[in-house]
Amino acid sequence: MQLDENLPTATATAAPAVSMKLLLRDAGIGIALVLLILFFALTTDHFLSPNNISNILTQITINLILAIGMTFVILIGGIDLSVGSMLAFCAVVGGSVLTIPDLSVFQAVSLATLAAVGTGALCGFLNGWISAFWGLPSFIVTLGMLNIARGAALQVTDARTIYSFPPSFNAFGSQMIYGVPVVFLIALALVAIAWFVLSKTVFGRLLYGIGNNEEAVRLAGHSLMTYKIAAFTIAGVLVGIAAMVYMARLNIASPIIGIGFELNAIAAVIIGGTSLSGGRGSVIGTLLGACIIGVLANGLILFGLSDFMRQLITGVVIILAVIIDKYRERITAA
Amino acid sequence: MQLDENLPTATATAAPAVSMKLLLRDAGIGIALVLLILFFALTTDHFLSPNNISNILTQITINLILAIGMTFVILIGGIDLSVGSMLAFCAVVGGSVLTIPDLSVFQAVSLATLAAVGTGALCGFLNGWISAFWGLPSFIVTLGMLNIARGAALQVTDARTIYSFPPSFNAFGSQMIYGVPVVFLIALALVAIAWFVLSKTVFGRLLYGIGNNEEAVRLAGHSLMTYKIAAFTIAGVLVGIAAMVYMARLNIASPIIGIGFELNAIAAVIIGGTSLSGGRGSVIGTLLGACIIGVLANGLILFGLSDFMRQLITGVVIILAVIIDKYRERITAA
Amino acid sequence: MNTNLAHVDSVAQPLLELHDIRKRFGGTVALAGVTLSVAPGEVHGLIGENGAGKSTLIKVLCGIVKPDSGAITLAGEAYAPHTPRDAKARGLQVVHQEFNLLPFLSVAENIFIEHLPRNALGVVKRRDMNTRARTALDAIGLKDIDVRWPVERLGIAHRQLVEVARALMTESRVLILDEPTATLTSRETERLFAIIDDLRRRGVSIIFVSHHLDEVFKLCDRVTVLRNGETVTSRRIGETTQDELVRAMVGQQLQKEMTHSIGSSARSETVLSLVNFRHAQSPHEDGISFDLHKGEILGIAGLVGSGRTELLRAIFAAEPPLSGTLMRDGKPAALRSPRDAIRAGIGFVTEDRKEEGLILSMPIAANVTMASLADVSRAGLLDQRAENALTEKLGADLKLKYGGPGKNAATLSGGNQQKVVLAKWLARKPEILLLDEPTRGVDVGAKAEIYALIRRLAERGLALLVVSSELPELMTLCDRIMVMSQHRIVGSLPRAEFSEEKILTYAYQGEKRQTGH
Amino acid sequence: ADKPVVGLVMKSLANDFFKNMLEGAEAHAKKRGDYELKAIGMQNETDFESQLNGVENFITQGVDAIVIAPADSRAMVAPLKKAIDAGITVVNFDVSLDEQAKKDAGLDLAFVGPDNRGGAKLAGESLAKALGEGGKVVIIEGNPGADNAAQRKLGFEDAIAAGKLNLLDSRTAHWETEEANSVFSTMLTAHPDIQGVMAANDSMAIGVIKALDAAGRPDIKVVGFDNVSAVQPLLKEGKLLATVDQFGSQMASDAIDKALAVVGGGPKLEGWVKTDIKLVTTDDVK
Ligand SMILES: Nc1ncnc2c1ncn2[C@@H]1O[C@H](COP(=O)(O)OP(=O)(O)OP(=O)(O)O)[C@@H](O)[C@H]1O
Ligand SMILES: Nc1ncnc2c1ncn2[C@@H]1O[C@H](COP(=O)(O)OP(=O)(O)OP(=O)(O)O)[C@@H](O)[C@H]1O
Ligand SMILES: [Mg+2]
Ligand SMILES: [Mg+2]
Repeated sequence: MQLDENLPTATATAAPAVSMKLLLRDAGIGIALVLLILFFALTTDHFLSPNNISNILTQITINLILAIGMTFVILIGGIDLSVGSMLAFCAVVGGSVLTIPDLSVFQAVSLATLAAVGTGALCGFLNGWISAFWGLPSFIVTLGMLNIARGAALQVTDARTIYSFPPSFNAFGSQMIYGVPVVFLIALALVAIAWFVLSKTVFGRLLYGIGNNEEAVRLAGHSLMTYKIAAFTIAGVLVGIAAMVYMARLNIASPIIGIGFELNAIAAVIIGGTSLSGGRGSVIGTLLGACIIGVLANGLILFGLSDFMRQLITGVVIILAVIIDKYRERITAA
Repeated sequence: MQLDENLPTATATAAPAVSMKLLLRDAGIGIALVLLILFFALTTDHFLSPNNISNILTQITINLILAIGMTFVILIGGIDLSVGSMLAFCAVVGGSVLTIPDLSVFQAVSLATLAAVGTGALCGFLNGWISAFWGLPSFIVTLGMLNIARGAALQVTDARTIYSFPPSFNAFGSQMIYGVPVVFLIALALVAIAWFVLSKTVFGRLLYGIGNNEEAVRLAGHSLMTYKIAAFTIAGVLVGIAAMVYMARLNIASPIIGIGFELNAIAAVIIGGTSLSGGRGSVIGTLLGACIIGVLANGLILFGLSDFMRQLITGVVIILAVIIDKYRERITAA
Repeated sequence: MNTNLAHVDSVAQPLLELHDIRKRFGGTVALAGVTLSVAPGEVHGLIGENGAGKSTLIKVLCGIVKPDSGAITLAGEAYAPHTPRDAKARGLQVVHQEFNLLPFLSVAENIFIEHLPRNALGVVKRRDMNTRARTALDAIGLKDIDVRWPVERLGIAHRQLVEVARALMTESRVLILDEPTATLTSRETERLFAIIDDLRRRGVSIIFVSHHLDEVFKLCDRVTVLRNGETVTSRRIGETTQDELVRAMVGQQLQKEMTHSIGSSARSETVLSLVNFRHAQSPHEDGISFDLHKGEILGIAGLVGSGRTELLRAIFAAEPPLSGTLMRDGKPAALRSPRDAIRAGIGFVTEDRKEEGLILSMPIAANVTMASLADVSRAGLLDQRAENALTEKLGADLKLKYGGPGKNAATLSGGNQQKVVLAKWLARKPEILLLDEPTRGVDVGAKAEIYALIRRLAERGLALLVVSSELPELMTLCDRIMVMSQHRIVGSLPRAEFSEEKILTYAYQGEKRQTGH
Repeated sequence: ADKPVVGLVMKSLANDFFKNMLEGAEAHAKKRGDYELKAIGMQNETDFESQLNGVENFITQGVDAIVIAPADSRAMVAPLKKAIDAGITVVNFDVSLDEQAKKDAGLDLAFVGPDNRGGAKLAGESLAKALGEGGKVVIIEGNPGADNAAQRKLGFEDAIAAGKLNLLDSRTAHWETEEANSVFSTMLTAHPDIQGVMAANDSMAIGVIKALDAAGRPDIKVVGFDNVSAVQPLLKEGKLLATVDQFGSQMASDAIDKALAVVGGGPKLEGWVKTDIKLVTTDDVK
């Protein structure tokens, strides 16, 4: 015989409290961002000028697009170190298509996009498939892919830069709508889509589920393989898109671009509050994380720090940003 | 908890059956190493020449020393992205001491070692303290440190290379005993010490415990903070030692050395079978992992592959090595 | 073939039939020939000592573990699932013994994880899902949690119920429940039984694992006893008795157990006393006050969620307490971490052994010595011989069933894992031991052993604070029982006044007072 | 106020060469005192974006002149076109923009700088002279894909062709000392008959020389590029046969002077304004 229980009725008020908390959780890193912006607005001249803001937005774009894909991968408890190399590989493949003579701009750009995104998807698929099928840590698989994609990019181009893209394609890369760069709007749209997929669809919920407790999801009868491959493939697709944006902005495709981009993308995701062990986080956080990194890079230059001090301070601020987030979490928890 | 045939093997015990298993587990990656060596021995001319072997051993040394420290960090479920930058920082600090005029060689070298190791220990301590105290993922903390240490190294040297070390110190860097580089023997001694500490001492046992289940270790009355800080500090100390070896070998200390070394060190640890989520693995595996990376880099050049194909193949072999390991695990488990 | 099989009656038209299933894990034989048949609409009890092979058998049935040999038929057709997915496709649904929840997803999402309700675009119909989850939880009597909460926020009992609710979401032909009641109180247990009855009437077969024989008699149509991985007997429930089943389980007559005939061994010295002791979760300013004496076994009863676990955690300083005083041997002690608590001679057997108690992928010996490493090491060097010796000694004391001190803790059955946690604290020789649900998932025989052990420890002067949801357990064991409700101590009963009615009255009093305004 | 503002866009400042260049420019700005200098660098050599961002920032700020050492000879064409269209005087130094790319973009821009290819050829020729015809050499390349690395490799190849040397192998060590050390010692195993090494920068030459020390092969001759201070002792000891000085510290100031002249109403620059390069050998450091 055990104790009986007299249960109180469900508290309907709990739900708003939860979403409030959720908001605060994202706002946490938002506070760090606001502090940074305030600081630079007060200490430098041009920081809040419309021009500089659109500069910052442009500068954030590629990292943001990569970080969106990275969010998918990290949410399932993986990591993708190969995005920087894949960016180069996608770019040179896309760039080669883009410079095929005798194509109309429309044809060239669509085919190139297809090629770049397809290349990214393929590399991402391989990342996902190898790690899921063999049960290998994605860290090491994507470290392998980091070398493979870079080697492939160098090999196919023989280390030459591809250039001379259609002028209208290039113009698109610096186009603005009311002072907002179009490429940033694309990135923002991708954030929205990713947010929707992750929080509203069955697919997204299962990705979170896998990050929480893989075994439980497997026992619930789902194929882990499918979802893991999907997450990495999505990351690859986003790399392909980022490669197109890169080409539109810089008007070249070189096999040596993107070195170290993976760390920036991962930093954006983690600063944005997504847990490296998976299962917790959001792409909105990633957006804020990418903004922090971008604002920091831009602001410190305007602030006039030497390059070396700038690098040092960047490190300090990255740590401070996550500390602020943690601190807020502790406070709101109490 | 789901139990299946692929149950992780115990690593920290002396029961004979288990150490046999342990041997097999390490032998797994050993098989990949043997295959690689066989391949290069058969396909290239000079691979097994004494000269080349001592070349390989020299080339492995720095990565191995860094990877030993990385093993401690990864075993507790952390990661240290800052070792490459820290190497530069330790080297320029040590190098500055080494070039102080009017010191005897002995004084200069001891003080420099103290300075380099002290710098490494301090950075490592900070990594550990910040992540443990604030409960932050070490990925982001050490990403911060990556920037901080690099910025600091550039700042203190004003981006200049330090050179002209005492000739006898420099000679030490290329000294051989029966064809084996002395610096490699130092690394080997460090492996032995690390192995002993990790598998024979209470300290090591608790590091494994923390990697497996932090909460259980905490509730058993141990201070997580102490052990986490210790692991990162040890990693820092090893970076300091590696910096001294670097200077002895190359006779310079520059603030831009070591870029990307962290990935190589991590690769050695993971290829060596240590689990990225912590709690499982051994420093013997790390030794084998470092050997694989070194043999590959050397062998592919002898094999005459172009730089680009070499990079590509390196990626493929890294993945194959862990697949072979996994495959053997499946076979022996069945 | 096994002679025991003579006891197995045949069922006319079995839905599920297992024939001579065998499975070994390395050196350990987990299943040594299990034969079993389950009729449609039958509730089939599966009982046996810890480590008898119940959970392994279930894992075989749901495709997690492949048997070495043997045959299974389901509705007359061969059945050999390769993955949990196969099993589900064939209509088997399982509630596992160890939790399989997604801590950061909502309760509703956890319940629907197998088939999240979706529209054509794959978008989760969240409102629909939440409503249905609400209904599902109401049906099993889990009213006080919001389905939008992350599971992380729930206590262990609530988690168990969420798992049951999940299993009930899909139509199944065979429902397997591995110790679903181990963490439940009688109210939920009864609800669960009502639901099982309903399913039975609809023709669903149920395999029910429990260490509570009374439940088996109340619920089951037939019962199968496993011992050392073999079917010992399989009987219609009306044709057997508790004594007979116990004998079948342990292979001999269990000594007529445990009544606390000798008087209390409590002495006058107070070893621990709390004065207005308050932890972060406690809503009451004045906190909690009580004394624990040397050699005393003090029980804490209460409803699920009444704050017992949190009290123990606060005493152990697993979470820093807010205010109030904790006196150790009459002197105020500021315990700031488990380390301090352990230094002050306190040990803590947690209720969730997987999350907090054990390091599953480390050897049993390493787990046993985790809190007393100083005793098995010299100058920081581990003495593995001493470690193994200690493990073997405690293993023998606790009748631990294990492959060897070097085997991973994960290879143990649930009950034996619990014993390892106990061993860890006994190795430390504490003066005060906090026990949170010490016999969760422990079989009848082992339970008796643990009770005897607890009593022996008390006689030696150890002070014990025992939290348990099983009233009979507290009533056999304790010198005194305090009742907690809503984070308060609402009553305290000396042994002479023990009765279930009184305890329950206290427990509800607190509830009513709380919900009254 | 109203002093002209010059935006100096550099490559990574994290090495001696560009550091000297920046310091030269800063000293120059102080000395002339009639213009304001704003300098930016980049994170690493392949970080083209930050140069692009830098140029965009300068356009935003409305500087009078942009003086740029492009990280990539093609990527910078479009933004510089934008700068010129915005009325900013642009001077390209250090690495020349790609002729074809300039033509495609309709950009007519002069280049003020050294001849990397010619410099490398000078170094290569001094090695050829030391070895004689048929000498067996290897090249240690800079970063694949980097323009100056490509130019220097071409220069080495010119010298090899001219001096009828025998090229055994050519590999990258990504400008790095440690990698050059490892890669070269392995190349030496594969080709023990190497007689000479052409390293695309001095950092790599140092790594090569250390490998020769370790292997006990003082017979092999090494040439480098950049004339950094760390190779001075090696030149003195004769371990480094020759290196090439591009006078980096003056290069930026020269370019700034030229830009200010145009801003001040002078004639537009045309073609390639070559700056000094000099072969530095043992004799020069004694
Ligand atoms: N993966 C495994 N590796 C090795 N041994 C195992 C494994 N899984 C189970 N065992 C062993 O098989 C035996 C049966 O275990 P099982 O979990 O089925 O017992 P159980 O009857 O469910 O016990 P409990 O009542 O304690 O839950 C035990 O001796 C256990 O140690
Ligand atoms: N992080 C949390 N957020 C919200 N509620 C929580 C949290 N942790 C615990 N609770 C709630 O606090 C109450 C007290 O929990 P506690 O575990 O102490 O109860 P208990 O008496 O030990 O019951 P049990 O039988 O479940 O162990 C429960 O209602 C539990 O759901
Ligand atoms: Mg069980
Ligand atoms: Mg509890």
